[in-house]
Amino acid sequence: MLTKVLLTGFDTKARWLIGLILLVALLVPALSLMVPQGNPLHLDAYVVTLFGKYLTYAILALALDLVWGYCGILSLGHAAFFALGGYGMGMYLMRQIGARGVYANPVLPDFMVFLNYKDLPWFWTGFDLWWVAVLAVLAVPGLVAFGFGWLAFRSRVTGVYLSIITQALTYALLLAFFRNDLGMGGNNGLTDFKDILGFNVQAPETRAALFAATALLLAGSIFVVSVIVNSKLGKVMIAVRDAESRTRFLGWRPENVKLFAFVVSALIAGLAGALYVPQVGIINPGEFDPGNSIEAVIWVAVGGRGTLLGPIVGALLVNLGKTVFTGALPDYWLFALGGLFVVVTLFMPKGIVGLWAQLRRRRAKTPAPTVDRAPSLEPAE
Amino acid sequence: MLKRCLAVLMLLLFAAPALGQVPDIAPLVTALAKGDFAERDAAITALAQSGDARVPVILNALVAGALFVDSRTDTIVRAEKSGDAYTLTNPLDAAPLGDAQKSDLEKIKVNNALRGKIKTLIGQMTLLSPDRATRLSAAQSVLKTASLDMLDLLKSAHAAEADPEIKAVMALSLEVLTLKSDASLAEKTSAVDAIVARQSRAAQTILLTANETAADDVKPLIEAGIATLSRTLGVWDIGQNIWYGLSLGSVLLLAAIGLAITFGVMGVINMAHGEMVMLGAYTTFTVQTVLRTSLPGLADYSLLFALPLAFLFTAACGIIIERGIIRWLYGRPLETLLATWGLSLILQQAVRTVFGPTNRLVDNPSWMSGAFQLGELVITWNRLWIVIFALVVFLVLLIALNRTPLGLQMRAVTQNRRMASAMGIRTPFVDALTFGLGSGIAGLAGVALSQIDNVSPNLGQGYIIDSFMVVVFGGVGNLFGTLVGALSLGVANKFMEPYLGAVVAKIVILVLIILFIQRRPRGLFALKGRFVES
Amino acid sequence: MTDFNRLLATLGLGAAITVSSFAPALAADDTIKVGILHSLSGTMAISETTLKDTMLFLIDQQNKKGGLLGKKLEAVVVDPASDWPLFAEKARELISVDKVAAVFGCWTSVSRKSVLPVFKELNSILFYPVQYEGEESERNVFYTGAAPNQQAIPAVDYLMSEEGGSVKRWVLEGTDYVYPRTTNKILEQYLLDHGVAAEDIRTNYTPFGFSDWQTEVAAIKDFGSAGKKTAVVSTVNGDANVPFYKELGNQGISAEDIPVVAFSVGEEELAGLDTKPLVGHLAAWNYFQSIETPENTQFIADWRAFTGNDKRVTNDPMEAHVIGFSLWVQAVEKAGTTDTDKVLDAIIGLETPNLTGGISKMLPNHHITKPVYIGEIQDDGQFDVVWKTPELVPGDAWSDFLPEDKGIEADWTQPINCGHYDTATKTCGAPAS
Amino acid sequence: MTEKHETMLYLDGVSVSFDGFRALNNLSIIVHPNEMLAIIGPNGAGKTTMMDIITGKTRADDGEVYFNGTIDLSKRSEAEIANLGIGRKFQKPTVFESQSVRDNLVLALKTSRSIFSALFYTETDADGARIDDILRTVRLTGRAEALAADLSHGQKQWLEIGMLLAQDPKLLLVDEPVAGMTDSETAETATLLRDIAKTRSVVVVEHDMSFVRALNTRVVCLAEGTVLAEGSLDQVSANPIVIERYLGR
Repeated sequence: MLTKVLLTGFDTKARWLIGLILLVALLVPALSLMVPQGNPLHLDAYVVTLFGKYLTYAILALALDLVWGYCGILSLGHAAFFALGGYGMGMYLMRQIGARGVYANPVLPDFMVFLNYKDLPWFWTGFDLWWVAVLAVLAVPGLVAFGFGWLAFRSRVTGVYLSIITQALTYALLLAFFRNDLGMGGNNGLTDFKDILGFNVQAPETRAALFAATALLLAGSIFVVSVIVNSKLGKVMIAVRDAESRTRFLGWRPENVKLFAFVVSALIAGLAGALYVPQVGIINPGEFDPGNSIEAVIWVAVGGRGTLLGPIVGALLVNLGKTVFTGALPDYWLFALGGLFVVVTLFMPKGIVGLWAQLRRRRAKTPAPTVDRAPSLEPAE
Repeated sequence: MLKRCLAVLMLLLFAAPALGQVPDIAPLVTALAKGDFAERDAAITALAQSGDARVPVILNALVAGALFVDSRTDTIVRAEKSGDAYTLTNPLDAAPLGDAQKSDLEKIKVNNALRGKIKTLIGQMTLLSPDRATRLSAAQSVLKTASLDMLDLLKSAHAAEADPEIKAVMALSLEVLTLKSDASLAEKTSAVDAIVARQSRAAQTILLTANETAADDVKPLIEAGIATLSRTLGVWDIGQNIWYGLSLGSVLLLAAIGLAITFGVMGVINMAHGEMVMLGAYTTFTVQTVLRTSLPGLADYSLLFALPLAFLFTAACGIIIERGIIRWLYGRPLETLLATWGLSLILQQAVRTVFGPTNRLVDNPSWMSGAFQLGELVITWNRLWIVIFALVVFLVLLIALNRTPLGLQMRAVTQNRRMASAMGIRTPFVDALTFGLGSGIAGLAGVALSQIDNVSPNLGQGYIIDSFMVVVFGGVGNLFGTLVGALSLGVANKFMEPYLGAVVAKIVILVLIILFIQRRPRGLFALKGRFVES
Repeated sequence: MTDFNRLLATLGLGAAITVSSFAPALAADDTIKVGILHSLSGTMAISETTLKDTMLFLIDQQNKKGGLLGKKLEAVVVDPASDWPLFAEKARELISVDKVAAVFGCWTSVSRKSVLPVFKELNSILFYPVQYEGEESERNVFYTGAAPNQQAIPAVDYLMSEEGGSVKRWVLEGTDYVYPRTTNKILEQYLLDHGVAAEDIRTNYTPFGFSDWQTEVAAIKDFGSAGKKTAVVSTVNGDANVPFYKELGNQGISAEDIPVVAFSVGEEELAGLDTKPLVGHLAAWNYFQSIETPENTQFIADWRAFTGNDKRVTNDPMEAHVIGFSLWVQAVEKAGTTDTDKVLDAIIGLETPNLTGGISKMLPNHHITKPVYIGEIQDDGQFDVVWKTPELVPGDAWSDFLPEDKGIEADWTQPINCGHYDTATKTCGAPAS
Repeated sequence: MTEKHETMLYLDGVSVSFDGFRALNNLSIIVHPNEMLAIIGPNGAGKTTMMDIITGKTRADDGEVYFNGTIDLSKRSEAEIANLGIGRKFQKPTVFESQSVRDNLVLALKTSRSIFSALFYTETDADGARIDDILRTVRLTGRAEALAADLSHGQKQWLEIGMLLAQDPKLLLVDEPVAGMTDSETAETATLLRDIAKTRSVVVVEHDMSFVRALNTRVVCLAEGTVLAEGSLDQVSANPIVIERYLGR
């Protein structure tokens, strides 16, 4: 029975996508490590890390798509889960520095030595162990999502109210993590990492491995999301998205469906954040900025929501554009980026992935069905 | 004004026979330019001791940074900037000395210590001035630095004083001096009682200061006095906190009220709202700059010109945005979020390109500078005006929406677009005007915020999240909710701030909003009934 | 560079974007590239954009003098957009894609911390022009702004002196991030060592961009009315300063009563403020625009000509870039190459005239010698210098006033070659990476 | 009066008001097992509000609401009530438009409503047969894979009835099932509902008098939130008050 679920969930499109990503997961590290420098096929560590970062964004976008595209919950605070996962990993990496910090304290990270901490705060306990960190990376975003979602969905906070309180959530976390008194490094966050699992984080091999791990996580996330959205539960999610109260009168509990999607999404986002941190080398409260969450929403919208491919394409393209334009047009890139968002929303309501279908429909001169599923101010009933 | 009264003073002093011979103060003035601050200190003291009537004018010029050494002649001159050059006068007799370039002049600098000292000296010298304002400020500066050698002067001034306000200040100085002197314990007790009876923060400061140097037998007296005072002042503190809260709340209200229209009434998740506020602030800057160069006399009232212009400009921007972008997105509110977010990036960068990334200077007009005391409440004029302004904007908007035909049409369109259209209301026209109104009000908020915050491209970003919180907390679509939401969040924040600090207070507020929305998923003033949900 | 280009192309982005965006980089070998890593958008653009312009100005001037090693200098400007991880990414791009010889950039501590591992890994050079908290000395970074002993300590000394008002009671007011925290920690220790009672020190932190100062300013006023001369040491950052000073002015806190000495408020910040109510409040810097020396007058004139704006102000971090750039140019000339290791060796001990009439020297700890000035705000938005150190002060990475830093030095010359060297045990605390 | 425990649906003295407007006023209605009840009445009579109260969407201010004689509905959530065996068809046909007709039925099919059993659900042969059966009943076999959005208005009405059937409820609440249907469709719907009522209780709200006549069952006329008249359609439509307040206008 389980295999059947997995098989139906794992449809052809997802299979192709996962296959492609696995190929990238193999090819990129190979090109980076095995091809000698100077060879035209050689990939610089810069490119590997850069695209490793993009892939973590793609995972975040996919996680957001699960709740927004499929379940109709527009979270404007999803970067919070990403950042919480990142902090979990950051704490592990800080503990791995050990006595190699500036103050050579074997236990306390540098910033704690400096802020006169005598002992490690209780919530740092155990973060020198790999499995504790992994557990925290999953548990913290998961629990925050569960607690928040349990309250919000049970109280039937919907639509824009929900969006705004998710924003309040990430904003509150932003302010909290900015405080040096929290014991999480304040504005500077956690940085200057040395080792991950005993390997130097800056070594090309480690970078390649982190890239591969990110690609694998992306493939895994696609698999999980694909299985969920193709199951009966996925149909229920879409039903909740389209007509929540109808679903309720069929005997489903939308609050539980939403909570499930929200928590799964937070877990995926947390893992993405955990892989993000060793690749960019820093985690700080800026990641909680509400603007980051909105940007993640934009990746999904640009790519096309409610699809598996859309959020990935959106995250990669927008970030690649950002990299190129902040270098090429440093004074004007915001015009390009802002303009892109306006154009996409106006002319590509289904995103890049939906463009093909949109054009085909236009050629066929049939009016587009008005099943646009943006949750409205008032819940659709 | 000051000049005239000083002239009168000079006449008086010259007429006074007690002055005897007038020493030549020219060398004393020349000495001001020499050496370091310590030597300048000595020169100032010597100058003041000369008792010459011209000294206050000269010292005032020194404090104002108007005394220079003319390096061509190596003499001390008084210089006023006129255009690119400086007009020189003789500091002693105000005789014109021609013009000079900046490079010819070297300013005689003073530091805070000298500035304080000079103010005291001028205070002593003008305690008997016929001009009320001069005398008041003299009395106040004497009060700050009262020392025993002024006792006789102060006593005679106090006896001669007729103005009750000045007399009270002088009396206070005398009481302070009594505490400092070797008067009897009984006298000191009555002095402390007299000070405590004033029930003011200033009295507390005076006692705290006196306590530092008081003799052991007086200390318990003073400390008891301080304790009495702090009980009274504690009550005032609550009032002060409420005022701070209302003032913060009115800023939130101003920032949110435009959003209450574009978002609350029209359902557009307008992330560019903050940028409309910013554009309003930059309009103020532009108006002020233009006025200052073309009509300097009106510069103090530039805000009054900026208000309508900012409203019209941002409203026009809003209408263009609505016609160009928003109207394609009705019924897809979350899409409006994305488009307006993109728009906000564009607007920020556009302003950065046009005006530069740095802060722009918007002056506070004189009627919005400083503070006044209401009992023991310190109320700053700019905050007071902003509170009044926020309430006026709110009321006008309320009337506009509820009492005018346009307001009626707006409400009709937002409640039932098809029906309104069927009844002959031009819905696109009303949409554009509604969005324009919301944006215009954001522009008005920008004019007000330019008075208390940075005028920079980032201005709007600092308010957008708070604005959304206020509107959602108050209840989307309910203006009254926005009012109550803004004020209550402001007051709650300010009451927590002294205990928790600014950051934690804000975090607590956010958490409370999240929890509150669980209790009332439609905000504070949710519309009730069957129709809302279906 | 070509790799990246190819990768973009293989990703199907189309050659159009890639070629046009990277075309300048293709011009290659006859120029020496200098990276400029300052935020041009986001919250820090307000401060950093000027520094980008300063660098463009300096590079332009150098090219007019004939360039460097017979080559033209070429500025590579990127926008890290006040986004700290993006700083790291852009640093990496500048070094490994654009192959710049050195990078001038960063403002906030966190941006510097973010790029540090990149500079260490790729062995490149960063010139960091902003006053900072110290407690750091890295092989690949030159700190041309003030260390705490070049700004904070002299300022407090001045206020404690009779001339400065014999201040006895202190408010340490800062934005909650590492620079104020560190500075205040050092100052607190310093004040306690100088006999200030603990209850006469009030420390408070506010968030970034804080705009409602009513409560805090009232609290300062209250704290200052206890009968002892009180001063505020402000490490309030950037955007929060304008509302802070406006509130100070409106609540009538005058410099004679409670002077405020700021470490982050310069001419640029004052340009957004009406300074009439603020006359007499202080700032401590290593440079003021108002200091009249021939070098400074010339610099201001050239700068205004370059920007085409005769009102454009100058400030301390700009001077830091002037010094840093001049030292780097000399070092490259001395080494005859832009190779990182050789430049790192060559630059130590080099001297260059600063804009205030002294000669600044690059020290083995990668900090420089600077004079310290205390200026009082004037009503024209400029500062009048009221005090200065008699000598240039050498920058000290590790504060002598913190117990845990006693005896710690940084020295990047042989044989020590260490950023955290314990002179007592003769060991290097941090690995020389 | 009938004993409570013998009823399928038992409303006694139910009142509810919104902002001062009294939508239901001491309403008492009883539906027996395997009985069909037709409810007529002017707009605003409280028909939809009554359904909201039964299905848990709105809470009554006052009065008793019992299902199956013993189960108090006043404290239960919508989903609980649905799972007890009360199905509801909305006035405006509400189907999941972006999903196929078949998926709509799958969603409604009486299976476990827990998250994880939904996640790991695979269609059994019995479930499949049941869905095919319902598709035939509501005449949508040919359109099983079409998007619900692409159905005609009448077809959507039928699909929604099909979803009700898939829920296998004991009591069906059907709000204006024939709005927008052709005459022949209306007649077929009446036949279908009569069939259903052989094994379940059905409450139909409808304005279409010919349809109500075709249902040939007990009729209740509501007005202003309370029962005006009750009996066969002929009895009710002969009632002078009904004529004055509803039919006459």
